[in-house]
Amino acid sequence: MHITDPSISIRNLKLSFGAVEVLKDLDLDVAQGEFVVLLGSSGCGKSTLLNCIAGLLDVSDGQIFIGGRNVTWEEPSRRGIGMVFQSYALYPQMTVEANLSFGLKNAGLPRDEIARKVAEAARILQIEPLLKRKPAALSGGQRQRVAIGRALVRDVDVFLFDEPLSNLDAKLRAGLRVEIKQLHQTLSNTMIYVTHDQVEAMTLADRIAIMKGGQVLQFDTPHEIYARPSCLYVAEFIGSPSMNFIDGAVAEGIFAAPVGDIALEGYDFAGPPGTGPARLGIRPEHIASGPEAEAMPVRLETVVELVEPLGSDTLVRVGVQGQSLWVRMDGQAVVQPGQALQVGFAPARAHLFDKATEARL
Amino acid sequence: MHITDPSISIRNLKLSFGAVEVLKDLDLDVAQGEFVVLLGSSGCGKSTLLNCIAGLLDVSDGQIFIGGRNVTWEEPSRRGIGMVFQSYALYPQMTVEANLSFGLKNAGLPRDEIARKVAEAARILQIEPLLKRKPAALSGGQRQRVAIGRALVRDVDVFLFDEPLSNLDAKLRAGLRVEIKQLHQTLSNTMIYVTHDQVEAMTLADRIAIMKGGQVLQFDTPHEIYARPSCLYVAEFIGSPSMNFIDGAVAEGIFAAPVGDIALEGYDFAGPPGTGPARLGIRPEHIASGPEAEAMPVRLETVVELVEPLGSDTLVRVGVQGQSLWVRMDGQAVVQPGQALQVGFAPARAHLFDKATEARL
Amino acid sequence: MSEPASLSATAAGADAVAPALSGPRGPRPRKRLSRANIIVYGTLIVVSLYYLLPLYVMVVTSLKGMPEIRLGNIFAPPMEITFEPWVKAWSEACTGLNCDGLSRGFWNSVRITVPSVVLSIAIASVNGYALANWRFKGADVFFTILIFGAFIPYQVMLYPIVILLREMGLYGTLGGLVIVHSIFGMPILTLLFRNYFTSLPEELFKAARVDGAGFWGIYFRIMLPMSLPIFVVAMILQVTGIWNDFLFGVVYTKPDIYPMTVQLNNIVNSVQGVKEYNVNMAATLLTGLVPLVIYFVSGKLFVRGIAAGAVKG
Amino acid sequence: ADLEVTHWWTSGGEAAAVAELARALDANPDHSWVDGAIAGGGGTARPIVVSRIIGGDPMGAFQFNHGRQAEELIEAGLLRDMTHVAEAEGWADIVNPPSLLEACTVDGRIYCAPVNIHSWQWLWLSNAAFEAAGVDVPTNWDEYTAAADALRAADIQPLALGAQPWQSSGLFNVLMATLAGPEVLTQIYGEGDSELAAGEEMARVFQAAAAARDMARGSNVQDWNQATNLVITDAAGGQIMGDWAQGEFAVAGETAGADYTCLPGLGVRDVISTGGDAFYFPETGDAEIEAAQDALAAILLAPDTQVAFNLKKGSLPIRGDVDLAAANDCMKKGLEILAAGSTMPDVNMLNTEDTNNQLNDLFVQFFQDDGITPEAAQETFVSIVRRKD
Amino acid sequence: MAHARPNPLFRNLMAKLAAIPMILTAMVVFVGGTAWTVTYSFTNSKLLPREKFVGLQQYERLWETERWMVSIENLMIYGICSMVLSLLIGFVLAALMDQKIRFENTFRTIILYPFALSFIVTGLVWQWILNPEFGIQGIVRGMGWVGFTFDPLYNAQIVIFGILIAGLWQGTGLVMVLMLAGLRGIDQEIWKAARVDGIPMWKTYLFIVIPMMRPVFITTLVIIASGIVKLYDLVVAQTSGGPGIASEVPAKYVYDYMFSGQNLGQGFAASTMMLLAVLIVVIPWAYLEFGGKKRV
Ligand SMILES: Nc1ncnc2c1ncn2[C@@H]1O[C@H](COP(=O)(O)OP(=O)(O)OP(=O)(O)O)[C@@H](O)[C@H]1O
Ligand SMILES: Nc1ncnc2c1ncn2[C@@H]1O[C@H](COP(=O)(O)OP(=O)(O)OP(=O)(O)O)[C@@H](O)[C@H]1O
Ligand SMILES: [Mg+2]
Ligand SMILES: [Mg+2]
Repeated sequence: MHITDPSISIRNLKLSFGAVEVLKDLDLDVAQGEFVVLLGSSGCGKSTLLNCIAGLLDVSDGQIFIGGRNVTWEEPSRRGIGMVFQSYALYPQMTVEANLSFGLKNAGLPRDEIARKVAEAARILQIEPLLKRKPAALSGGQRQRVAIGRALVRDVDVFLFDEPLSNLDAKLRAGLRVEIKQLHQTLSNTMIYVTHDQVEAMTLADRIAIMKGGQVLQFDTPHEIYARPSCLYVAEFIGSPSMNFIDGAVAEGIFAAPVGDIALEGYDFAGPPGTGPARLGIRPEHIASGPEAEAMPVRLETVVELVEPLGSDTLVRVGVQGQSLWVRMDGQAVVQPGQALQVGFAPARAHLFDKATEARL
Repeated sequence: MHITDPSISIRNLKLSFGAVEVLKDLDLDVAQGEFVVLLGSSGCGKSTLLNCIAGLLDVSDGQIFIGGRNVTWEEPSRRGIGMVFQSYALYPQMTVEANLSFGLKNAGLPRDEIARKVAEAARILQIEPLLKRKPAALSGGQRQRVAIGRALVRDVDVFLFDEPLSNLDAKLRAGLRVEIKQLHQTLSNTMIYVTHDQVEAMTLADRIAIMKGGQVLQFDTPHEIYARPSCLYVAEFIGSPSMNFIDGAVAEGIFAAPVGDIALEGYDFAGPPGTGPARLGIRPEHIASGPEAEAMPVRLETVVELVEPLGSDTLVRVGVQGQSLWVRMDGQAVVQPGQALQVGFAPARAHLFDKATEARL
Repeated sequence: MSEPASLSATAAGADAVAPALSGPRGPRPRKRLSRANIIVYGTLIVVSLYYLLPLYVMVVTSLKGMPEIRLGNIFAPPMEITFEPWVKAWSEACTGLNCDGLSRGFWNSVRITVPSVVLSIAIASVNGYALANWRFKGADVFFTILIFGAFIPYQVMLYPIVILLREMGLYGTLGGLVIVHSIFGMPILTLLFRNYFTSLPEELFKAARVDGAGFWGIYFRIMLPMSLPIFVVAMILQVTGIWNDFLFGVVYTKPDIYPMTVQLNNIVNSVQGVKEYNVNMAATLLTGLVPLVIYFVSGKLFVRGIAAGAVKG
Repeated sequence: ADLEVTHWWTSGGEAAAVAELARALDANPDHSWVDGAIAGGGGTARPIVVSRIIGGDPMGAFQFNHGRQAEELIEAGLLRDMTHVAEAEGWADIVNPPSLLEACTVDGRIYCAPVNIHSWQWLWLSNAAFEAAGVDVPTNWDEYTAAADALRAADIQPLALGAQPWQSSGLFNVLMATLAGPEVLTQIYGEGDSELAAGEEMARVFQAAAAARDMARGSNVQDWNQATNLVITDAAGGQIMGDWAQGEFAVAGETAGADYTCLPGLGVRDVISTGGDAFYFPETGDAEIEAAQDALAAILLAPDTQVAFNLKKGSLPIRGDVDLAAANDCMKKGLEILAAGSTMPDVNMLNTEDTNNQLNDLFVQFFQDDGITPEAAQETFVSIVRRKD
Repeated sequence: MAHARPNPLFRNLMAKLAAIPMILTAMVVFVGGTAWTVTYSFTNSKLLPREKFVGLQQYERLWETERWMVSIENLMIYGICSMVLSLLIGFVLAALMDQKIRFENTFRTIILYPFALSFIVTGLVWQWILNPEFGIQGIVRGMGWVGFTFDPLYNAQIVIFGILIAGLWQGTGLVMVLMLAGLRGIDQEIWKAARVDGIPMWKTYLFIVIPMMRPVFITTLVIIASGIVKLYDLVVAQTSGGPGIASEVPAKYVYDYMFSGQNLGQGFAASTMMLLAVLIVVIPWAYLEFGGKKRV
């Protein structure tokens, strides 16, 4: 992917804590106005990367550019970034207004300009009535909004978010997620957003960077990541409930597995179709059941093992030849454990990975 | 629902911390072998109720029966309960084995019986290889299993779980959820399970008690709670994304709202259909769009406001007459903000609530 | 395959080299002697000198002979090192008729300190545990009174306690003194233990109750093994306090169990003509040796314990 | 039996003297002396003694200044009546002056054994210091004050004075007893005569005290014997101190007359007070200890003990019938005055410790702080006298 | 019946039994001893406590006594200076220690070790260092600056500061450790937020971190204040209250009048005044600790 005017460029970034290499030769280019989500399991280095961009950690090697300027050694406050933290990190003894204006005062801005910017940010975030309160008197969502406001007043090009919603409950999270999305549409500055939460990642991101062990495994649009995971890890990581996998071997357009041979008609190979041990992945929502299964190119006769009705959907675990598969069914579906069930899927919707390299075939 | 042989009966339970009444005249009957989930937003008194049942808090008034025995003033260890905590609460200085056998030793069981029970529990939970380790050397999921084991060895009738999975990551949570379900099927003892997480509640529970402000609002099967929420709060609380509401008034089988009159054909009124201000609720997954909408009794012409592609599904917010509705669409759906979209739903799938009392109509 | 609503307007094409970007790379060069470092280390070194000065004076003086001391400069290193003052302080210095120096008091101090430290920590830790985990009615009132007790000058309590001990038949015994030390150690120690136990997760306590452990079971099996840092803090505070105590040691005991500090007082205050500063300093150092050694050995745990016990927020 | 004896005699001369007492008791194979010395003076030792007695675990014997210090313990019945020993030993006949025994007597019963006579009214002068200053050794207070400037000029501290409060009030009381006369002191302290205290005569004493203050300025010592040491080492011209200072000169190997000069009554008038130390014996209810107490009480007044003890301590014996041929010049002067009957009661016999304490506070402040005028000090003095009981 | 609500007195009986030593100490020793002291402050007890009540006479005398006034003044000066300075120095040292410095352990041990020594020892050493002849003044004069004067222990105007020097030497180490522990408890993200906001280090400490450390400051203040009220040994060892009565403190007044002065009543009256002052400190503390729970 070629970006002509990257807002943030990271080149060969390395960072070690003592002997532990946390970021390994990492490259990343983020376009102007793009919303990038860093997604990965705990400890993969997401926060570390964000802190490096913010200048809160000194890199071991590599370069960081923001807005075309090399800021590798720049002070955090002079990088043109604003940051929002998981624990909000509001200054507890100051009012909301003081929290918002403290940084500006330090920058020596004139009083009326500070007032104007604070008022503007408060308006955007709809926290005007809260300006005189202290953080302790705010709810979690309101605190998070103030934390965003603190970045907002500083008129920066780049916003960095480190799991800003993970301390909130589900309801609030959903609401704020939409607000952040709209904020991005309003401001259209670059945003880098760290999260654990797939739903957040999928809904917010222009592009998602899936990280593992200090490296970026795949950096692509949400749709691509969902539809064409570049490796086994990403495939398994994305989607809930997660992808079903069947071990087998691929040869001449046929995937041979204990459940039977599956013809890979319509499968879009990433390269020339090879041969050898492979894993086939298929998402629960892409497995049809009952009458619909009839229409599918691949069909399996299975037995229902477990039923998890979620209301809106029903998750069903079915067994076939010692292999368990999760199937997502409609919320009104009526199935009982023990009952026989025909399921089917289209190979076009499946994913094939090399067993050894774990790369997409 | 009438239970002839309740495993747990709670009668007029009241509990106050100083002036704050946390539990208000609460009644609950749990059948033998039932899996009950307490669900509610933060601070509604779920943990408090669980602690009262366990005997870890002294009630202000009321009675608690476990297995027909009045245990209101019994010691926690003599109530025939086992408890699993959110933070695992493993004794950090003891090995897993010692953690499991601590309660048995306190009860003065002979050595070989303790060994037998510990081995049995370890087998069920598949933690045999971990017995000699200390909790610090375990992963989160393993710790949680040990915590469950601690309740398991004590051969109790009632298991109490206080958000046992909320410290784990999504992947692990899904796995352990299934294990707990299977454990319940194996042991078939009574379980009371506190959670925030709707998916857990829906999949695990035989019955869910929705709590708010120290009271139980609805206590019913997951399906009933999803399909026939007894009040506005429950309707809004259950389901993600949550139910859409349209304000209006009901009169003679017609719901009059700004978006137009909706004939309530097929709607199953809870009582005699009244008249007056009401809210109509409809879940995003029950709103059809595009061609399917044609077939629906109620149809609306809307404009797409926001699109949230989740991969497996796509959430779309549509606007009609100043009213916003969330619609769940297929993951492959192609919609753009600004595009016109016809949506529709069946009144049979809708929910009506009195505007003032918030009760289901 | 259908494209979802694509918002990434600028995303296009495959990997390519970004426009030439230049500037510094790699780790920020560290100036070994930055101005900030000079200030930090400079201040710390100056402060350390101030704190070490008295120790230096004590050590140096204790190694000088009296003639050299009379010459004047207390900061000058000894021209001729002599250990005689140490020997004298330890075993020869006289008080009244007894000329056996500090040695007589050393074992008494040990005999007083060990049980006093053990008992006072035992009581205070149980108090803190009861206050933190078994809150009962009135507990806060007793605790407030206890804290009030921390402020009472010891002298004020001297007579009431004499009467109390007499009534208990413990006056003049080792046991009586141990109780007195436990009483006066209780306020601050209880505060520390209470704060510490409050900071431990309450769920552990609940789990143990469900497991059928009683008050003592939980205390010994669950709480104690988790509380090493705060016990170290308590031990250091108590050893220091009790070892250095003079007033209680002399008022509530008899000559045969007088602690070392009484001897120290006698040596320091028995002026025979001129003050023998070198002997005084040696005696002082000898007396302070036990707490000092404990400090040097367990200083790290001390900070950790303080962090866990004194400071909750 | 073992007899624990508490005292605060820990300086060189004092310790040597108390050793004589211990030796005398230990000579009796039945009894032995267990030393319970507490350094730091009466202020440190007295609460310990009182606590031990109230606590019900008293020592066998303890030393107080006799006077009013033990009054209450006697009234409370905590101290043992030693009349039987006194009668057996015939103390009434031998104790001289008899006022010493009277101080031990309450309601006709005798509760303590006086061991020595201490007098406060001495001026100790360093011969070498005056030589260095080029003046003759003074023979009275006026000459001494006149020589102050010369001493200063020779870089010699004119008057040595320790910072402990009792030294300051002692100095003042000596000035009062010698310059105004013993009758004035007895009248003011004994009768609480506040008019006299406010009078012209006392004003002169305060002026003299101010002069002494000037002479004492610059002596940065704490303990009395450190001050004495300044005289011994000729760093100071003189010191007003009780006869116990004698012990320090003796330990330092100095000879009266040759190395130092002593002026009883400051050379103004030959009068000495007859305070002193006495041993008290708490009730223990233990027959063996009582036997030891009886033995000690008898030994304390025995002629041999009196000689040995007082020579070391530098004090005068409480009986006139012992031979003090070994005594030095100073002691002999004291003995003569004593024989002549020019004695006055000690301040401790007239004042309670409470009053003494207040006097201490007043005079330590006066002598250390030039800012306090003699008039202001006298005013406070009068109020203390008025309040005394 | 067994179902009836049991007597609340017997709930958690073992906890109550185990707290008996504490309850006894609190009620018998602290409350009882205090009540005893207050009661006898209205008597004219001399050497032994006696029930001869004289009303407020002891108090009248107390407040007429110059030494008492001096003592109070000294304690105020010492107390305020000691609190302010030890918090200031302790905090600054802790902040320096918190800069991820090398040899932190060594520095910390050096600053903390005086706390292991008794006040008697501290007093003695500093008495000596501050001695005009042998100590600092003597050394500086010996080096040629003849006019140099630094004799706090012999100058009535500043003697209390001479004691303060020693008191701080001994006490700041503990304050530093407490502050350090508090600093380590501050959320790291606050620091990061301040850096991103471009707030200079000193402002971050002053306006953000210090206000956040309120609980630590309160605990520290309780510990410092309880030490200040009891100030006695240090004065005795260093100056014995001199020169004159310039460095007297209330605890010493109490001690001297009770024991040397053999006027228990007077000593008790002085104690009562001190206890009253302590109550003024403890009650707000108890309020903050137990009353002000509503903070998040
Ligand atoms: N100061 C540090 N010293 C040593 N190792 C560290 C430090 N900070 C982080 N690490 C290690 O670096 C790795 C990456 O940490 P990081 O906080 O970036 O993870 P993360 O992806 O943000 O995880 P999470 O989702 O849990 O926040 C982890 O293995 C962590 O243990
Ligand atoms: N010890 C206590 N003292 C005073 N109030 C308390 C105490 N414990 C809980 N509460 C209050 O009681 C209410 C119920 O608390 P509880 O812990 O039962 O909530 P919950 O439903 O478990 O919430 P969560 O989902 O956050 O765990 C809350 O408002 C809480 O503030
Ligand atoms: Mg992170
Ligand atoms: Mg809870």
